[in-house]
Amino acid sequence: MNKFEKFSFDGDRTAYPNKKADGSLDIDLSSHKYIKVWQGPNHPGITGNMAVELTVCGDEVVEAKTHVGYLHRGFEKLMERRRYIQNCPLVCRVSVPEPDYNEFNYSTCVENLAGISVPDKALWLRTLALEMARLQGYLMWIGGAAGTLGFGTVGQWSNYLRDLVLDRFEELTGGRIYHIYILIGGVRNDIPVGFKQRMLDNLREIEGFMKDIRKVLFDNYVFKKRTIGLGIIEPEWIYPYGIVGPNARAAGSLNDVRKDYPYGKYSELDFEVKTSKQSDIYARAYLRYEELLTDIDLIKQILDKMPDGGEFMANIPNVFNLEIPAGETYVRSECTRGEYGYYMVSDGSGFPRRVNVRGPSYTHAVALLERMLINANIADVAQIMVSLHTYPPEIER
Amino acid sequence: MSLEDLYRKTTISPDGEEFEINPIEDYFCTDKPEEVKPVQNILEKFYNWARSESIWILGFGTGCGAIEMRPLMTPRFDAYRYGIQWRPTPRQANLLIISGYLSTKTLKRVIRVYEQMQNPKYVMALGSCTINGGMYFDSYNTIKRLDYYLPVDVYVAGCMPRPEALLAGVVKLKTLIKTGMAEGANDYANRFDWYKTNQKAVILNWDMPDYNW
Amino acid sequence: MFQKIIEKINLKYPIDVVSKKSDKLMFLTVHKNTAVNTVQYLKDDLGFKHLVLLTAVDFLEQGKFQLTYLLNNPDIKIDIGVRVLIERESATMESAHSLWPTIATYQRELREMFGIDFPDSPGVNDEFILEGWNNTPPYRRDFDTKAFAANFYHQRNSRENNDPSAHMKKNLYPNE
Amino acid sequence: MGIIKDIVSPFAVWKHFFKEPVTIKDPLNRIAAPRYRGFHQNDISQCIGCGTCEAICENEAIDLVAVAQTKNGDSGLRPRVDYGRCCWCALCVDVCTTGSLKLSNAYTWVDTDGDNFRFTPGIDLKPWDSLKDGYTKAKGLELYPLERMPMQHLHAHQRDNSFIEIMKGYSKEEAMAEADRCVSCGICVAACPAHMGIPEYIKAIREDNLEKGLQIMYQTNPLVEICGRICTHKCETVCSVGHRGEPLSIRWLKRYIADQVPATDYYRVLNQDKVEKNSRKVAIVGAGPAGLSAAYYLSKLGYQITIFEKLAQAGGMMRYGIPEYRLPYDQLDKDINYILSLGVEINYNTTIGTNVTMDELHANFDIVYVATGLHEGRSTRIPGTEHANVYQAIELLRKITENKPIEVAEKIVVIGGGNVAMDITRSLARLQKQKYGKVQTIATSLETEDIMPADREEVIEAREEGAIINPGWGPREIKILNNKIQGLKVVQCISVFDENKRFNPKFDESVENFFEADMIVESIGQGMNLSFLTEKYAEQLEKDSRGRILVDTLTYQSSLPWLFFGGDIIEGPDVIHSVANGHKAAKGIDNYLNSIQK
Repeated sequence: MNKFEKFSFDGDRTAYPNKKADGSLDIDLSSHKYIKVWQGPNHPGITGNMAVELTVCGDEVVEAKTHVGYLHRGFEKLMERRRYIQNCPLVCRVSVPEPDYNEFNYSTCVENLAGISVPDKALWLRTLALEMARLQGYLMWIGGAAGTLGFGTVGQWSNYLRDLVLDRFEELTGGRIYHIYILIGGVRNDIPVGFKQRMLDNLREIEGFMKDIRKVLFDNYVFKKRTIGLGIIEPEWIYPYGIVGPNARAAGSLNDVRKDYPYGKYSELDFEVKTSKQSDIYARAYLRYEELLTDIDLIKQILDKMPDGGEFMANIPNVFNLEIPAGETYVRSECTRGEYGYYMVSDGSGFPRRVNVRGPSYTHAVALLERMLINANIADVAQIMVSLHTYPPEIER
Repeated sequence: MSLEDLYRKTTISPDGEEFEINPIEDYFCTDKPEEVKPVQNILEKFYNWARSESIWILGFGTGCGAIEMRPLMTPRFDAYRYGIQWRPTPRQANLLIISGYLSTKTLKRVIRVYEQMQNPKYVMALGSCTINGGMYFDSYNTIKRLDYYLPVDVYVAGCMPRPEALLAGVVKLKTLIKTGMAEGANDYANRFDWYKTNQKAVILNWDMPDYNW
Repeated sequence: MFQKIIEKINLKYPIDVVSKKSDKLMFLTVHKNTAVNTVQYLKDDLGFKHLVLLTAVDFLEQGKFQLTYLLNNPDIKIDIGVRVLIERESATMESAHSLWPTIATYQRELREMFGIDFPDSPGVNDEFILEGWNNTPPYRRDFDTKAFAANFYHQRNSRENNDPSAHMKKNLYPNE
Repeated sequence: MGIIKDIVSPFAVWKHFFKEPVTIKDPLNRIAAPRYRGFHQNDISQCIGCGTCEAICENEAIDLVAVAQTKNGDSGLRPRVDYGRCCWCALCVDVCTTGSLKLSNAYTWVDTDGDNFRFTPGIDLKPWDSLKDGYTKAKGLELYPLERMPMQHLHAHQRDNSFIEIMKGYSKEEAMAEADRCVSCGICVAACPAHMGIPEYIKAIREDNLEKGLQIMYQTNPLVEICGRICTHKCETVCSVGHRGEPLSIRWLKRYIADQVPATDYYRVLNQDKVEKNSRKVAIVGAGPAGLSAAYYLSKLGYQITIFEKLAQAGGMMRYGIPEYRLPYDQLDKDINYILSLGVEINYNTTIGTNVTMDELHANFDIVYVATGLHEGRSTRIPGTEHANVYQAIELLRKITENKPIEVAEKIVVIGGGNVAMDITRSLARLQKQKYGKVQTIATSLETEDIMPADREEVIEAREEGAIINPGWGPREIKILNNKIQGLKVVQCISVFDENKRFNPKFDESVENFFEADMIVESIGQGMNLSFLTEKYAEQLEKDSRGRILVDTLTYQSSLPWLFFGGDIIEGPDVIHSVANGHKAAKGIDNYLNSIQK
């Protein structure tokens, strides 16, 4: 026996790791067959400030463990000691790239519990803000997804395009990233003069670039080679792992909160829920690309159908003294990653008793990712992770 | 890494030889950082000019402010024309941007990252959170003022600062470097014990060497 | 719709309180020892197969934790929140990880943030979000985060507390 | 083929090589959107330091610092912002009661010292102070209701021939809704002469804890039913909500609490049983608001009180000066009877000097507190005022209260623009309506409508009831023909006050007017009658250059240590000042007696 022989591997490495009698993995680090690799928190191939602890055998992952908590600020605790209105600026920080869904869900929770009805115009403006948030969220994602495979150009374009949407956000809401546009009872301002035309100009530019992105990414041999057939989500995982949004729809599901539980003005808009069967990285990416085009169409529809003028804020009681009768509610909306939900319990005081944020990444980035990374190649970890479209801050809040 | 990994232990080499290792001594250099005194002559001015024109930022998004870095490194704002670029590893970077709030869990990683960076190195703090706690002034998990834990050269106000403001921060840092005033790294070396006391006060499971680079 | 579901559950497991919030959302309070069975029944037999969330609410005044299993039936598009009240002292609850693998994450978080134990749940005692935390679990109501932050972290203080009416009294009618 | 296409197609985007770059040429000077929420600006001349910005700030980024002059309606505090806390949510802008605070669209602030990021907008000068663009509150966004909850009241045709109370008071829902509008800033407390705990008792209404509300009110004011109806509500004029909307109905809310707590509960609610009696004796001359207020607070301190009242019932001007439709007698009695029920002895129909002398008072009591008020009507002294059909408003009002017959002519002119003038105008209008079926009363005053001292709603309601209010005229002569009054000749009044804000009216004699009348009522103010003091004491009292008695401004003690003064004699005239100085005198008396008996 060669002295290195006991460290060499069989040709078929899928045999590793062996399982113990009770079904758990038999990973003995001192056997030198396995090595632990940390991907993150400071790593270019990670989606934000989180980490994946990989146990690899050669270049194959045999066990993965997600580590979160690097961005934990204790929102749910902080909300309990702030008045209902004071939480409006706070909640948007829960999910940095798409703050509007937090604002919408939070405000709707309070409105449900307090019995405030929102004016029609405000619903249109909310829908507009939410769709713009989806659009810029997808634009940011597509750049990141291409970037993990080295397609830097797409990232250069998509970040520019996202910036155009942010410019419109800035004009509409007064903020680039944190809009704090949706308040309890409505929104903070009407659309400015000339907004519609500028938005349409931007959408046209985005559509033009989208054609190029299709050519450079989805019709690209390298991209196809690296993504097709990789990172498959089995359709039967959808409910056990709580998979929602594009990740579930690429696996054949038709669940879309906008269609199933219409909120805002989605019931008056015409759109189709995109779905796919392949359920690999390519399918998910392409589905998001299609949804991005749907978003552009939806924004155009919203701008067309939005009434001019009208109240954008309900007559709400004094926010300093706002107290809400005891009760509980759950409000969901469809963000780029899927079902985004807020569960709120009030106890009759001026402060929420409990707010729980259900971010889609909570299940995607922990249980599902840990499952999907098993037997993946270490070079594909970043891609698989990005293809799930996870935002760490909404996991730990 | 966990605490057990730092304990003295016996291991088997690939040759089958058993030997004992003490990770703290064997894997890390335990020397304290030392002050590097600037050379007071024309050469130092040249160095400072060169340093100021090659700001290499560590691509570590510690908080929400990191989201504005992508627009900054892409064509719209194109920070590269200011001599700025992003690097994936602390060994290659000389500017650490703390983009907003720091949870104690991240602070621990940030300290390691900072100590692993090579001199000359600078720290830029973004947003209210690094100045006085910001929105999370009452959070149990985030530090309130960064300058107790790392030497901060430049603060940029905002929540979060726009890419333009971030760029203005870098431009300010460049002037500081050129005038020889960005001496954060030396401050860290001089007041090393003070910084360590503060760091250890908030990081509950200190399971790493005092200084590791 | 809800009436039928309630009748069906009632045949098997007792329900204490029913509070209907809307046509799409209802909350049930069930007993602690039949809670996981009720959830399983809803999941397996009534089509509530999507676990939306599992979370806890601290009712410090009553000395209880309320656990909420929010389940969704994607076919008929209805949500049911199953509420369980458990004692706050040495809080323990049966684990439901055999129903959904992903619930282990929720239980791990509850263990860390509320101190509710779920024996046998995989990795329930591993640190999830916090690191080295040795205080009261932070989401409990009796943990005062502001006081903790003020004592534990360095802050730039020197905030002035001037109440307008007190300040006006001081300046306009100090002796009255 | 697919493979080849997939390899070739990415190269199609090389066309971008020929496109214009999208890079912003000078990002450091890029101007943000007009609505951008950048750094704070504050118009400190508009700001009143109400602190709503501090209260709404969820980050404790705003604190109030004393940088400006404190004056009525302006705390002199100004918000200081800590950019180590701020999150630029602009809720402070949305709730700013005056609209002085805004966010400019400047966004760049780089500094090497973290301690510098704290500044007072408007005081610490910043480069963005002059920027015009930025975030301001949008029209249509209100985080608290600006409109007052209207109160149910009798309409003009329901009330113009009777003395039934006009305002019906708030229901619970209405009071809750009105109390909800309060932003609890506390600016009003200083404006109230009695410094009532206004935000606290409004909070008690919100919490539906009216007994607590009553306790809070009685700490500073024992006449809440009365003040809840006829107070001159100085508080409402400075109410911060009133800067952009309608001020809170603080007076009506006070009335709501008093109305809801039954008189039988007062003794229990106000913890009267906890009072320890002592043997000190105080005589109070005059059972008006000041006397009653002093009596209440002295009896709270355990004193034995004896009140001497000239008229047949207690209440003074509140009973004999204010018409019943504004202040019904049963509500007046509720407050007065409670005070009298605390063991306060009262002698009606007792005139000092006639029934009892000052010497007796001085001999039998430790302290004598004089609050006799202003009950002598002043005359314009124009030709014709000596006619029998020229009356003093205050005498007519007293007769109406006493239910004595008065002559009501068909055409009446009232001279005066204050609240008393409105009271007599509206009372006479009612009597005219009862007697003749129509109203022919004209009220005229020197002051034009914008500076008339009467409350705005009094003027409006008087007009609704058919009276004519025609201000801005100076009376010149009462025309009398055959010993019968024909009317009042007036000339236009140009200004009432001179540059030094002293009363010095100027007239334009060329513009004349003539008001027909059978009866003239003068209501230009009242004077005091202190003849009962007798020369013996009057000579010993120190007086100012205009002959007014000098008292200590805090204790209301005169130069004779056992003699205290209060009520309208000293300041006012209105109920709330009297209540306040009665309270202060009570404290002054207690302090004085404690100091000499030590």
